[in-house]
Amino acid sequence: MNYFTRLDGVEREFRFERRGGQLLAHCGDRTHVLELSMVGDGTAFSLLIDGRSHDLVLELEDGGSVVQLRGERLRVEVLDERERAAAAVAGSRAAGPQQICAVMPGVVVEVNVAAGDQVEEGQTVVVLEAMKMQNPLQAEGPGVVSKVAVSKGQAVAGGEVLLEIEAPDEEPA
Amino acid sequence: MNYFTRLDGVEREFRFERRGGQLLAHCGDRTHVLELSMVGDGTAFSLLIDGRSHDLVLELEDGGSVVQLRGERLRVEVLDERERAAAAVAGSRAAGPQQICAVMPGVVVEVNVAAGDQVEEGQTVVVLEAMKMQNPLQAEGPGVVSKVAVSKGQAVAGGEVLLEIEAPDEEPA
Amino acid sequence: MTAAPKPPLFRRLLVANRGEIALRVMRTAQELGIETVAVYSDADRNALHVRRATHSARLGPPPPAESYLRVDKILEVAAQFECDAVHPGYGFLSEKEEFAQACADAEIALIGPSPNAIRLMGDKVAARRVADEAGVPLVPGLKDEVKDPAELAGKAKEIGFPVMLKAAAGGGGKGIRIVEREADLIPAMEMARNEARGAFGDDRVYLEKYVEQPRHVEIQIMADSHGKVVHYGERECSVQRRHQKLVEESPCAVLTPELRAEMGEAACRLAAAVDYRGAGTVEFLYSKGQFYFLEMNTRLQVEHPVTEMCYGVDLVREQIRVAAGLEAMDPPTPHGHAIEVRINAEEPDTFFPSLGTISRLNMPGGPGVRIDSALYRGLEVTPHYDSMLAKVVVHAGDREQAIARATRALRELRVIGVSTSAPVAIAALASDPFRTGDYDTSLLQHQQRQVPEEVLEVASLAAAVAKFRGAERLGNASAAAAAGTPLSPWTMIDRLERLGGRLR
Amino acid sequence: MTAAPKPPLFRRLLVANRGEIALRVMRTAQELGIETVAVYSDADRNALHVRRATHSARLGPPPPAESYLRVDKILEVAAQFECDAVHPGYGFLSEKEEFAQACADAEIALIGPSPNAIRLMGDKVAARRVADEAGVPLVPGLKDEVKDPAELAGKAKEIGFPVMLKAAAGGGGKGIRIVEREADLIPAMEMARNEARGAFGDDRVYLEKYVEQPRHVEIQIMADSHGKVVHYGERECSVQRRHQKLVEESPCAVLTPELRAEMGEAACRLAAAVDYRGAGTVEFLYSKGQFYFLEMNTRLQVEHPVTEMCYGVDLVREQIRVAAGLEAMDPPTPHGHAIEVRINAEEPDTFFPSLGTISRLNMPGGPGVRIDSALYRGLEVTPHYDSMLAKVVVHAGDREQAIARATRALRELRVIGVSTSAPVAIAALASDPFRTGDYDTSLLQHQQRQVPEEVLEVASLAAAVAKFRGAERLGNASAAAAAGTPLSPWTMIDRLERLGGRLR
Repeated sequence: MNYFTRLDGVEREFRFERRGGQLLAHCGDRTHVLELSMVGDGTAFSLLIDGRSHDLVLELEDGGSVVQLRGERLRVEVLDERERAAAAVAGSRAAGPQQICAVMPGVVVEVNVAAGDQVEEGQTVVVLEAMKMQNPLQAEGPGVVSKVAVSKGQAVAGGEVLLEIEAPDEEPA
Repeated sequence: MNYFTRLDGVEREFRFERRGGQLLAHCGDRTHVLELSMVGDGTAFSLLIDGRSHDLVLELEDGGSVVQLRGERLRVEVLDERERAAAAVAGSRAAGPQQICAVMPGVVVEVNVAAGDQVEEGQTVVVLEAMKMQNPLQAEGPGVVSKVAVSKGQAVAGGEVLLEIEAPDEEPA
Repeated sequence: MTAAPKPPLFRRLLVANRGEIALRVMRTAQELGIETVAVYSDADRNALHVRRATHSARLGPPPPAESYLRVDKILEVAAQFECDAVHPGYGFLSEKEEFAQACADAEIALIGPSPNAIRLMGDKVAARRVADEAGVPLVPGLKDEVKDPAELAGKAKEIGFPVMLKAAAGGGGKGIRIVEREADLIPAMEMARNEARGAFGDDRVYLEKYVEQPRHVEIQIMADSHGKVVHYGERECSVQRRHQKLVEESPCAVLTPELRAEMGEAACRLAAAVDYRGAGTVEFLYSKGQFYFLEMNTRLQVEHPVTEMCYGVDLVREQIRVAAGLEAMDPPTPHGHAIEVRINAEEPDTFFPSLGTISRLNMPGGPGVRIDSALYRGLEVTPHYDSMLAKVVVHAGDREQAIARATRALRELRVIGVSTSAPVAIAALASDPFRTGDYDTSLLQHQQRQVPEEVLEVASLAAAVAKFRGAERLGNASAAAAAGTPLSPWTMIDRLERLGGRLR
Repeated sequence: MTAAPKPPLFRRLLVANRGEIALRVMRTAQELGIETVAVYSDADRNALHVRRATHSARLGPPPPAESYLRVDKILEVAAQFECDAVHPGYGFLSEKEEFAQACADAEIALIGPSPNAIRLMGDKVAARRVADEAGVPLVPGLKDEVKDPAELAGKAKEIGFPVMLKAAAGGGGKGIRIVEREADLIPAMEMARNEARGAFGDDRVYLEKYVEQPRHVEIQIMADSHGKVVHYGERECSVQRRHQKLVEESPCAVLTPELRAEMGEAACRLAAAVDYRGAGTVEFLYSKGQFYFLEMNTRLQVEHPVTEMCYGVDLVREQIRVAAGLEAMDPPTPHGHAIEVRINAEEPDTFFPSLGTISRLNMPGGPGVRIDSALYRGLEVTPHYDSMLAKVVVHAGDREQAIARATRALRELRVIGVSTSAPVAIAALASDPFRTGDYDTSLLQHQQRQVPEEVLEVASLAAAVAKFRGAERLGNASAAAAAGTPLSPWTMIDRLERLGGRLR
């Protein structure tokens, strides 16, 4: 069984094997000896890769893990062969509209667009005040505002969708 | 319901009461306002007694708690009224022989007494080697060795009874 | 306790703050034999400052306006516990004239300056006027607030873009906006006013020249009640994101002894001009051999530990001593180099606050490392307060060693449960401008942080092997699991690992 | 990383040790850009030194003889990872001539002295001879081992009781027995020989005068390969229980500048006499203005951080520098006062080792506090190794402040899962002899530690209210619990509190 990971847009393929009491990892034409040990309550691990020591925290999530390593916090998608095949079949373009969400609980202090407005990439569409700071939320790409779910002065929960932006049907010239 | 604690040979009596949203503790003629809050996973507590702040860890055991407070680790016996009454009824002199136990896993390097020997308080009866140190174990009171359960060179587990000493029947003159 | 100790300088000190600074102040109080009283909002019932204090008292619900900003409640607690002194920390009431006045009225010693000094320096327009009179150089700008948009635009053009808009009541980088073009001036002004009104309850905003390639260099001063003012050299605080300091160091890599003396004297002159007492910081913009007065913070700064490490002093102890009427100590000769890194609960790439519960924690240690932290396992990071949770401060023989030490310490840090700013600081310390010392306040804006390739590979491999181990264990354990609801591989791995510990 | 860094002094350093000292060494190596290789026994697979190293390799089962003392395995790992240097830490192989020789044969730089210096100073009988020749004062005693009981008894009477029996291969207080009366001499000798054989594989024991009211004062030296020997003043290590140091400080409260210079020069003379290289410590007994050579430890000491804090230096960095052939730095001027407290897993009243798993941990922090610790949540404290788990080291402007700071720091410490020696240290710091500086190595024997009455009362109340709350919750929840196995009140309180958090 092969395992496929995706991180920062890069896919990697791994195969694991037990041989003579050792756990081996194959990745491309490289083979590594692994030694994995759990520390304490089951989320912290010490992983030795060919003796190279890595101290990491691994939280399991749907479809992968959040790995914390050397100060970085990385969300890694992991699929095994079967899951990947199933995903490929189901995988049409289910890409919905761009959603602007509240990254944390706060109060909307500005809504700069209305439904139907054209927006550019990087344009500030909403300003959210939280933790004493004004946080401008920007469009991640160009499009047309399809829905405005909040208004100025409204308190919102973390993760709440504030507005939606439909991508343009065709690439502008 | 009153609660009786025993610590370092001193018995204390407490009564608790809820009044007007407050938790009160009565102890003798003193009354204290308590505020108890759990920190994290249920063994650490912040206890305010009339606003005086105490940061403690409380591990529950049979018949009481081990309380850790300001660097000290104290075993407190706690009985409620009913338990205390029951204990008083059952409470004959069930005091068995003095037991010399291994305080930790180790190796017996010396047994200085044999069954039938008279020992004095403070006399070293066994020497146990553990953690690179020779630990002399002493009789806690005078008596006669009634049982020697180990011999020199024997490895013992933590808590294992090494020998037993019967107290003299009468107080010596 | 039997060797007769000297009577403490105060009997009981109320610390009108929370988080790491409340703990910081209590530590010195304890060392001085002074009892401490913590105050807390409901969000902080289990906070370390509450648990470590001698006494603790509730103020109210989590919002600061209902708890840490409640002057009446705080003075009520002070009276209840018979406190003879109050330390305001930084933020909250530390620069509120009303609070200083209320303490004076209640005959409780405030560990800080007089209400008048707070008022003069707290109003940025007034502060510039006083500084100007004391011969402290200013950034070209307006000494008065201008509300009329047309007049404002005219003045801005006169000074020349880029210009800055600063809240009169702001501080610590809060309430500042840079305007690059005339077209953005009026909307920016409105946003700055709104923000200032929300944050400080005072919407006055003033205009000044935006100095290019500016460095933020500040002088630590200490003044006693006998008119003596001393300074403890400078701190360089140019590593900022969103106008908030992230990394501070002392000494500043580019300051000459002559400039240091000149700035130190200017800072002392300003303090003397307002009959200052206690610890204060005079912030300057430094650019190409010139320095300009920015503002004076009439309180302890977040970054005071870098000064403490270089001078081997305890500035809170000095604050308490001068508040008790003792003479300010002459600063010892500084040695070595110190760097402070703030650990904020925030996403490293967006700088957005990160909320959550701390599930795991490992703080750095070893030679030359000092930790000032409010973190504990189980702490819930809420949106009510500042995102700064801890400070990692290092000291070493020289700047190069201090950078290496700070980097090493940050690599040891584990804060699990929220994201932190630590990776940003690691990248900043490793950057060419920082290493050479040739940097300014734009350092982090230009920084392209990249996760090292090896980290990406190891994270991928770790995630894959965890899934493999889960499937493997599930296979091995499938017979045993038999009936009942099916377990996910993740549940299985978790349960089985708890039993085993070692996986091979 | 783009600013061209200097090439590191070594490429890859194997740390042949465990626990806090392995971490300590790795920290400096990391700061110097040197990769590290950890070695571990099966008991230490998850230890911090393994997780923090660049590379890690297994040695064998937990007993030291099968892991950390296996010279062959360690050199095999060094070869496998192409290490060009080895740091032995303290204990284990740090003072084994064979190891130093094996490193030399394998052409791997040992961060330590030559095999010859280790041999000369490691044999206490030979060491006394060398010291005598170098004009370093000795305690009256026998320069050679005496095995014949009758001769031993005669010599002991000549010197005068009390006398001491010391293992030739011992150190760090291990393998020492005091004999008060002639009758106890022969049994004590046998016990000392047994212990020495078990601990060091060498049963030679020698006799000397037991100096009354002795203080243990030691000089830190550093020697380079060009014949330069410098010293970093003294450490006072008289707070001992069972002949093991518990609290150390620098400077010594009673040493005059003249005596300090005299002792420092004597220590440097001894080092020069054996062509010493690296860090070393010359231990003296000090009593009433006189000092006597005790032994030389040819390695880094546990208590080296007090020197580092006073001098603002990194002694491991200096060790590595001189091992790489660089000139020993001239020690800077020391300032302030430092105190180290060892945190051992042991029962505070009996000093017996305490075993268990660390379930909770909170280390002290704030100004002037340094933590060197191998502790982590989940650590199992086993009987295989030394009981010392961490060191709390403080620095302050003067001795009085340092005592207050150390006490404050120890009060912040929480190590849950094992008992620790911290309460003993708190009591020692508070004792009259320590506060006045007028103490000797018997301090802890005379110490009557008493748990404060308030602590006993609060513990009792806390235990009682926990039981009350359990019963109360059980009452409230009895309907909900309904069927099923009956829950103990303790289970109930635990479950319910998890949901609630706050109890009122």
